[in-house]
Amino acid sequence: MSLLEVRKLSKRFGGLLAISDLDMTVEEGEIRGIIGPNGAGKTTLFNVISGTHKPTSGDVFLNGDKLTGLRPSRIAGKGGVRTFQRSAMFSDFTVLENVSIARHLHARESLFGAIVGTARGMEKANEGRALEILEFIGLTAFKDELAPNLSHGHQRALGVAMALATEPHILMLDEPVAGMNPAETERMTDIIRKLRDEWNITILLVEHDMKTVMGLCESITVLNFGKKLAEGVPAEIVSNPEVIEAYLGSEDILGDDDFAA
Amino acid sequence: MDTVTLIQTLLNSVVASSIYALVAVGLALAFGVMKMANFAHGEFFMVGAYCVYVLYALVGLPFPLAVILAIPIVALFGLVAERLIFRPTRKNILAGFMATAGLAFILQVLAGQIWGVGIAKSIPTPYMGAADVGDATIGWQRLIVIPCAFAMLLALRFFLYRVKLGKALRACAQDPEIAALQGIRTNRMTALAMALAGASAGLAGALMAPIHSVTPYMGHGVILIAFVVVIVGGMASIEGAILAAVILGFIHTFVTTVTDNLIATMVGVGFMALTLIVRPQGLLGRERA
Amino acid sequence: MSAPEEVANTGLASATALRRFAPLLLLAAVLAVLCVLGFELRPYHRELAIVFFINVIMVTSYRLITTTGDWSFAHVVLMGAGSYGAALIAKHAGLPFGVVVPMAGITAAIVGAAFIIPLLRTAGFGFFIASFAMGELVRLIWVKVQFPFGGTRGIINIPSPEIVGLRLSPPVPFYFTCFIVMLAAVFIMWRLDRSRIGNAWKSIHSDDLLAECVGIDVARYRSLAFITGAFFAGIAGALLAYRMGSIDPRNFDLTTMIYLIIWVVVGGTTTFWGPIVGLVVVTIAFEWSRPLLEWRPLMFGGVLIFFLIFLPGGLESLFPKVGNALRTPPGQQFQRLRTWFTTFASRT
Amino acid sequence: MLLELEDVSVRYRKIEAVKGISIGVGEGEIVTLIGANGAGKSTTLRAISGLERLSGGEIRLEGKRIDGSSPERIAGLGIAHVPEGRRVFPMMTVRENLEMGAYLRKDGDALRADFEDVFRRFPRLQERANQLAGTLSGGEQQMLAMGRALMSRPNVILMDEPSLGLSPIMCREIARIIRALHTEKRTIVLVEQNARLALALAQKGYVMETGRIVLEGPASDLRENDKVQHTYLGVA
Repeated sequence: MSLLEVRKLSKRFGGLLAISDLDMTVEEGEIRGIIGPNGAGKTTLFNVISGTHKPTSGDVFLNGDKLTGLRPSRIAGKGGVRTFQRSAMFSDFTVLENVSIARHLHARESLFGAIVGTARGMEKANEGRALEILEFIGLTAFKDELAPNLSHGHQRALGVAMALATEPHILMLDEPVAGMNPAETERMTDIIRKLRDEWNITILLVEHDMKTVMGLCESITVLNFGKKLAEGVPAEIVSNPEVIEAYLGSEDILGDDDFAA
Repeated sequence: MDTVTLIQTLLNSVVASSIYALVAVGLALAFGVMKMANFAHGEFFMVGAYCVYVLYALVGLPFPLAVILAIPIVALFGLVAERLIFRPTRKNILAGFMATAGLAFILQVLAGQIWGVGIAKSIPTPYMGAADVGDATIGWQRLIVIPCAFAMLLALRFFLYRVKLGKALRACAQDPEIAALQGIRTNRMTALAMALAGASAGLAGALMAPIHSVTPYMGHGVILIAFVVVIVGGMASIEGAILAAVILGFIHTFVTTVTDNLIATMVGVGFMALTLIVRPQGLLGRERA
Repeated sequence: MSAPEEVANTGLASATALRRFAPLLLLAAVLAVLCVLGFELRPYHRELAIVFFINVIMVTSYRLITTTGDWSFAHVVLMGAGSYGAALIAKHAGLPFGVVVPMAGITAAIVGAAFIIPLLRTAGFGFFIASFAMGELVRLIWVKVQFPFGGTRGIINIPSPEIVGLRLSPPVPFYFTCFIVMLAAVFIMWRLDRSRIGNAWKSIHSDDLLAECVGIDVARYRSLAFITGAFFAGIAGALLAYRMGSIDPRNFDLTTMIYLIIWVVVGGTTTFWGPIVGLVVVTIAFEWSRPLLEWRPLMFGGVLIFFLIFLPGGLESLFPKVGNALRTPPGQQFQRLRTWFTTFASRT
Repeated sequence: MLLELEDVSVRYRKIEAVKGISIGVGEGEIVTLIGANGAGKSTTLRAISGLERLSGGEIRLEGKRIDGSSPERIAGLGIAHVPEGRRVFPMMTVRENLEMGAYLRKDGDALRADFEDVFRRFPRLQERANQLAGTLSGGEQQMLAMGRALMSRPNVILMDEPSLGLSPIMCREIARIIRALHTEKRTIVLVEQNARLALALAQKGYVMETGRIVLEGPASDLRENDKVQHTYLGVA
């Protein structure tokens, strides 16, 4: 059984069919990239899988459990967690507190417990785990910094740390290296690789930076107009004429007769 | 319900719907443009009523002239509210909204201090007598509300759909950034929206002055109904507000006839709660993407 | 280590200790003063203090709801639900004070739970006005229904509070009763604010989509905040019912709600203590303005507008500024004042 | 140069989206900005039309500085912006959308001629003149957004990703229209992801990468350049 299975998925916004009849599977332990030109439906696919949007038709399964129609918090509880394109964080809190809040699923507290303060031991263990995650991501030095004071690269890393805090089976990264400088990009790709190798987390990522995608992913799904255009290992994708056309556009578009410039 | 009561109630429903529509349309318009929500909208209604009290009952101008003058006067209040409250708080609509609760307080106190808090102002009925509709009768004073409200709503519609400035206002409500790219000055449009909101609420108040009792606190009941109408209609939708005004106007009048006013208001609020559960975006509101 | 250095170090240590314990000392001092005042105050001022305690519960519970980003306009009506609950239970069931007060809280929580079902569909501005309409609905029921709510006349002859045969109704015992209930309520809400649940609420305010995606059930936690806030508003309502001996729907009208908002806006909602500071300041100003009775709503309406436009963070946002000012030399302060003034002048 | 950007920087809170770029656009020229997503192309266009404030540099139109003016003022100076994702006014008819494009104009007769001109260019729009813009297809909305820009009789047209999300047939149609505009000596700044299309249409091109211009030159040179392909697909 595949870890993630997308069956006949469609999502319509008004007149626009953002995803149409998409089938896709992701195996346990993969690093899968999703690419495609702007407006191809990549982010919509993420939104539907993670529960932020409801699909118009079709289903999503994680470990055989149906995710369709569940809210993101429930899907996170089942092990499917996403990050955001923008830097998303709880801005009134420190870095450590952000990760600690994201441990919600594993450190729930009852109303009574909160008032009486019975959860001290659990909080300790929880904070220990949060610190481990920060160490792994390389943010330990900033743990007491307010999250909005971090640099862009560190804020994006914090986003990944918060997703990890939920202990996911599959981590969906929405443009993890967007807006990063080369050094930051390098660090982030290392982290992603280690997540799979050492933490056994399956990775699904949408990314525009082709160098990163080609270097990091073992398999790639190309979307265009909400449909699957191609799927395969990076070498196949790069040499696929349809993909090149989708990306660079075709000169044929202009028609030979009026193409004179 | 016998036929006479039925006709009577139907006519009253149309009167109520007209007033609701006048009050709610301005609220929806201002909310559509730059998300301005005015808690003092009921007090604008009150100011409109006081305009008629002063100009007609005290100064002695003819009633139609007093009503017509109330429109620009209250529109001016809208302009001032936009400039002094909504523009400085544009980044936070909730702050602007709460600040207008303060404005409501201020207008109430001013009205009370100038014209007295105690008893309601009685305004001599300008149009005595009643019209016979079948076997039912309805006072002229109520009946004239209908054409006046219709005229105002039609004028508003004409302005929004036929006049360039009105179209620009709609453009601004749909996408302020793109409207600015066409050279439309958004600051002017927000001022215009608030002026129109004031104008329609002022007219409603002016028309109701001889029917309603004129007190500094008469805005309270109005704002509740206006909010219910706007939520049911879909917040920023003018058409939605008018549709909801008609629905709630009929519900209110019929329930009032069968039971009483308070229960009718409760049914109205209950209808709002139901709408929120079944269709959170309101009758004609657009779904958030 | 040379002697002067050592002295400097211990000086530093005691300074940090002072900073750490200063708030506690301040709190202890305030509580001690309030205890003494319970015996020493003149009757009028003691009554005022009792109302103040009730209002402290109100602002703190209101702030608890706003930590999720939801500004409710029904909080005073929920307090009323507590008052009516307490009055009816005390009058008809004849239960003692110690049972009635929590039951009043539960009554308000149940009404709050009914409110939150449609309100969850709304956010921000929609939440505000929908909650206003829901609150008015309940208030109209009180106005309308003669039995058991007594219509516009409300409920009169509420039995005086008693606990294990001890009469709490005389001014001094009642002062301390309210004082203790307030302390307990504020303490519980303070613990909640500091807990993981409180953090979940604040995270929803900060970014509800992110909160949902890291596993926080946003609808559930918004409901929890609203219902918990309602519970404490109900407790405050019970105290109010006992203090007044009779209640009617006008006690819980729009004006009262706007005053609650003024307290909270003046104080600010970012910190736990902000709303209480706002309440203290506005209460004092309110008393001073007694000679200008009829102009009062106008003044406070103006205060509300002023704060929302010029000091949207409330008085609490000045605390760090005051702290900084005390630490910076006067020359720099003057400089800062000048830049502040020029930016202020250019903004208006 | 009709439109000049000199050392322009734009900053969103922490990130510098555009880092000191200089661009020159001559009269009657099509100049294209190409590059991967997030390279700062759209931000550059938004800066020109006043939707973003500059954190450094200058923008000049006919030698006069326009940076720091409001979008309304800049629209009045003759810069029309066809925004990314079309962004037509969805609840207004096609005709009303076009009227909004001509909002600042007061010349009635010429205006009527321009309506006809737009309808001649885009016959599909004439067929749907009284339809709500929100109900149009993506390609039709793109035409409407272009028509709306033309209605202001602009000196410079900024086009942000006109081929985005359009089918190949539609892309071809849009390309044909841009080409026609060029023969009429219109000045266009074209932002495109579809690099081949853009370079086929333009005379001059700038390749952007993370806020900087990494390549510039005549479009014909860029078309032959391996590095352009490299920037897009990451092929070594």
